[in-house]
Amino acid sequence: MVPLSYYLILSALLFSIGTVGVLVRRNPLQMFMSIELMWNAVNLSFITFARQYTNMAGHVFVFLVITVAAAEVAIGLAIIVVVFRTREHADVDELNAMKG
Amino acid sequence: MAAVIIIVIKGLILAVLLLTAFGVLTLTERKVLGRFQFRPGPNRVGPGGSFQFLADGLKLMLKEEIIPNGADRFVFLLAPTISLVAALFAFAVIPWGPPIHLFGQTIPMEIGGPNVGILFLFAITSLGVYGLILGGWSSQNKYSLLGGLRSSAQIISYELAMGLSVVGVLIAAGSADLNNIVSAQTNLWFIVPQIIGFLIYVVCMVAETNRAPFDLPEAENELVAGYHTEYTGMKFAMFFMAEYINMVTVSSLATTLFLGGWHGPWLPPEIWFIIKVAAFMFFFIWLRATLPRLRYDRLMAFGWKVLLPVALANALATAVWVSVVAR
Amino acid sequence: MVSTVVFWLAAAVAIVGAGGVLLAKHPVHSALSLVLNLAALGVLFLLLHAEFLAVVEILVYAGAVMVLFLFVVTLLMAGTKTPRDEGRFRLAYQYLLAGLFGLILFVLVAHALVGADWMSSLAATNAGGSFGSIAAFGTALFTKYLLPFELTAVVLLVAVIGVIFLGREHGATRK
Amino acid sequence: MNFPVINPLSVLPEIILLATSIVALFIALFLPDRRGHQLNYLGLVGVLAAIAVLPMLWAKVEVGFGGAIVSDHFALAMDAAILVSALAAFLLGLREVEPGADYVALVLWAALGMMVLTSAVELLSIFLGLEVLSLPLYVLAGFRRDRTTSKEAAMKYLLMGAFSSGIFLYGLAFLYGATGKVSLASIQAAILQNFTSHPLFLEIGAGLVAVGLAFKLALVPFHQWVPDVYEGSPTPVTAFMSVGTKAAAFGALVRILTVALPAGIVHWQPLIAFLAVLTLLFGNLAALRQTNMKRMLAYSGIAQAGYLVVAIAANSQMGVGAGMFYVVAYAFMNIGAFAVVAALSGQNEEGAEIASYRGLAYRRPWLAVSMTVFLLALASIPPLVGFPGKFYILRAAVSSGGVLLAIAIVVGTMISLYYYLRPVLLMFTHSEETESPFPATAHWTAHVTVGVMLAGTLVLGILPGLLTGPLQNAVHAIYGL
Repeated sequence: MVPLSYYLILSALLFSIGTVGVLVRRNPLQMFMSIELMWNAVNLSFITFARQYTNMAGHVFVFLVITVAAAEVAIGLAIIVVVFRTREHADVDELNAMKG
Repeated sequence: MAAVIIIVIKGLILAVLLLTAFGVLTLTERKVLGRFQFRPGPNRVGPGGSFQFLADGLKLMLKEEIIPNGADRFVFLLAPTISLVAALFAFAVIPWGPPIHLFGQTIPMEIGGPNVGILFLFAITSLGVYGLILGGWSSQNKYSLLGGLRSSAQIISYELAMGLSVVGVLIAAGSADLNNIVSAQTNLWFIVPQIIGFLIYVVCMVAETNRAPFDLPEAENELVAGYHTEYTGMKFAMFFMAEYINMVTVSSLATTLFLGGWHGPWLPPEIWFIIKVAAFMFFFIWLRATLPRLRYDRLMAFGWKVLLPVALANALATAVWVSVVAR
Repeated sequence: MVSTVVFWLAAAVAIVGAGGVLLAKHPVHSALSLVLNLAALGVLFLLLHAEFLAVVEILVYAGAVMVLFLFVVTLLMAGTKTPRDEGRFRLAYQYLLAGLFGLILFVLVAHALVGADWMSSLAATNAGGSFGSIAAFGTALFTKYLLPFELTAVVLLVAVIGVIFLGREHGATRK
Repeated sequence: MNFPVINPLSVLPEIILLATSIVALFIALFLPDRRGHQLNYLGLVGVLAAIAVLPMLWAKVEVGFGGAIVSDHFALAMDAAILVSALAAFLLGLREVEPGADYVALVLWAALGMMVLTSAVELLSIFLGLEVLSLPLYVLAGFRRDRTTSKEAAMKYLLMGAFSSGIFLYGLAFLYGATGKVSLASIQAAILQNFTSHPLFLEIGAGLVAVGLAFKLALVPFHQWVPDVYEGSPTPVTAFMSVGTKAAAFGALVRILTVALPAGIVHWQPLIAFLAVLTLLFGNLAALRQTNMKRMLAYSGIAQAGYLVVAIAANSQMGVGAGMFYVVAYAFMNIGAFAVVAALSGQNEEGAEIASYRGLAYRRPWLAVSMTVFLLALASIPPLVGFPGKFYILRAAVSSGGVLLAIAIVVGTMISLYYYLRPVLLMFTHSEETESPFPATAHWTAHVTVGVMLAGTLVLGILPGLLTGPLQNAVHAIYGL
């Protein structure tokens, strides 16, 4: 049996990788995927904690997170398509209609 | 350890059976279609053409493997693999007979039976979509891409109605474990109380497997041959196998959910199961011989505007029935 | 014993998948890596007695959300074989900073977790019979956590209306 | 199965908003062109109805959904600020966004999420509140799909919003992991009884929650998205989200940090205080060099969020009360300023540049004078509402020993005088140009908005006691949990 803290450390590692991905990648789709990676790392934490306390709240939380993530992805991808329908490359650094 | 070995053995047996079923099915389809269309069908190889499927298989294996120039090689090879693996795995949770007793052990007739069996099946089949979309994309061919996108959109859309049509059965059986669902039908098959769910399921199952009259992804006149235009030889064969194994799987699920699974008088349960599945397979072929192809927008509108609301209403009505009337 | 092996395998696959998201050049490869990661997470969920959520994770995330991603990626990226080089020199300091930030975040959190020695001792507690089952899950969802559940309805409505608005052809709404 | 007591009274304003949105969507099915003013007025009526029930609910604390949500004085006061900003989204929306049922519904849902966020007392509902708030705003930011700036604003907001939600969520996971509880009251109880599995979990949880909400509050260094999003979004949406989101995030931060985690104060207070000082100095300095009115207001909004967070850093009942007063004050001043911008610009935001305000006082005296009042209020010149607001925060900071915080407020305010007064002077400078860069007329609803906000700014500035009395109750309410 693997100690539960291993799961949490794995989750922290995945979350950090996701964070770095958001900061490093310039393609909005890949940034968005990195964000999904972060959310899923959090899910792993929730389930581990739920197992620790044998408490269903963590499970319900994960279920809700998955639902919300699905909705967020739908909206997010729609926005990305609207922005990049007319462009050749998808790169957030090229979004410079406003000086920032 | 014994448990692991048993699972491996069952898996191997099942894989062999499914692949054999694939061979037999292709032959049957060609023969039966021939009869429907007043022609003999394949009749040269072996007695009455019965070795035709071996010849077909040999041909596919010996054909030159072509990978299009500019294709993403890794993804191009991955796509048919995903399709086939997903198709084979999905069958794992279907109980095709009552548990048997062998060498002092009780062996259930499915490979793995998590208590969320039916959801597992849906989860695995939902992964099969990757094969189509990746195959279409990696070919670097716009017909393939459009075909892949079309078929995956179709599958995702009909998956919703399919899932909802099954909810009625789950509520009535009070379990998501396929074994419990089968045993809940000892007296009355669910096709009687859940006839609406059954009809929706049947429509969806045809759409899910991309078969006529829902075989738009392969519509030759507009898409050449859909997502597998660029595929040849074994890689094409894998897509082909996946399609037929998926047909077997959805038919088996229909049998399990609505037709009492392996229940039946006189004959051994496994035979009953095979008879019921075979009936569905014949139905698939019959449809292909009879119906013309739908238009894409009609297909999507039908799925979203008819099947989904009706399935939802059916689930709701079942829930009300179970919680108010039947209690 | 078996579960230990499975954990390490799944963890390795999850990390490889995450690394793929981070490093892959083409978004399609990123998406596939993420699917790999999600599948590994599903296995880990199973080890933690969350059967239902393991299946939901695969069904919704891998089966629907990521397919949506692939749709958009393949459509937006059609024709561009590989996206252009990401300007390594211009962004070198950004990579460095981000890497440093991620490292600090990880070390900070991991430090807290490694110190949590009680975790290993409590991990052996037997999960109650109904823990993780669909019945226990449904009961919790529909009674104790009814409000958040109702709110997801609003979230889904937002998604439907928002996407319909965004997806409508441009000329259709504005003269 | 024990079903929880739902108690519809606890979510009555939320129900009203939801019902209005559904009605609007249904009506839209039968409207010939699906765009038009009728639905916008329907949304307006819905928000007014929700405002109307607030005093009715004031009498009694209502607990709903088995303790997941509480409609106490604190929640109701925040709801008021949120609903006022939603009102502005409808009143100002007629000209710039061509509102349809989608606009109406999205604004109502965002307001609903904000209200849930301020009144939820359990982690799951708090998270859902945050998402119900965020998702509609992503779409609303991109509501002018024909404008590149609007589309880009939507995408930047989306990416930063989802990123920050992830961080926030991780924080919630650690709060849950530290105690195994999800309701704020039981987390607090567990901490007070020293039943936490690991003390570091609470610190990390509080830190990540604070960072996640810092994105929503636009605190430095999590503010980079703000100017672009505020500039690119349609002006009514900007007015709505700048105030509503801040009120909601402030409410959640107060509930989580000062109510559920008072024991961890030593850990999160330095972080919050540090963010506050950084925000005050940077926000005000960056506002100095802006030439676009909306961008200037965006940076000013960042700075204003800094004042708000000082109130939290003070971690006292006085501080929370001061913060609540400031939220209401900020609603009037800031929405007023955006209302003038919206009234001046037409469909395409012609002349959002500060330079084009030159000589406005001679062409549009009413709007110019109103703008002057709002900018002076933001600069906290007495006797306008910004002055008592900042005074209360200053008092709370000093009395909790935060001398450095107080100094930062004073320095920030002094810097801000320059950029708030520059447009004022410009408006009263005689301009040679006869051609106005602004379209001739504004919709009457814009004038109504300006008038209402002007009244609020003046009345509450002269008689702050009208608000401080009830707010005192509100403060007792959340600490009495």
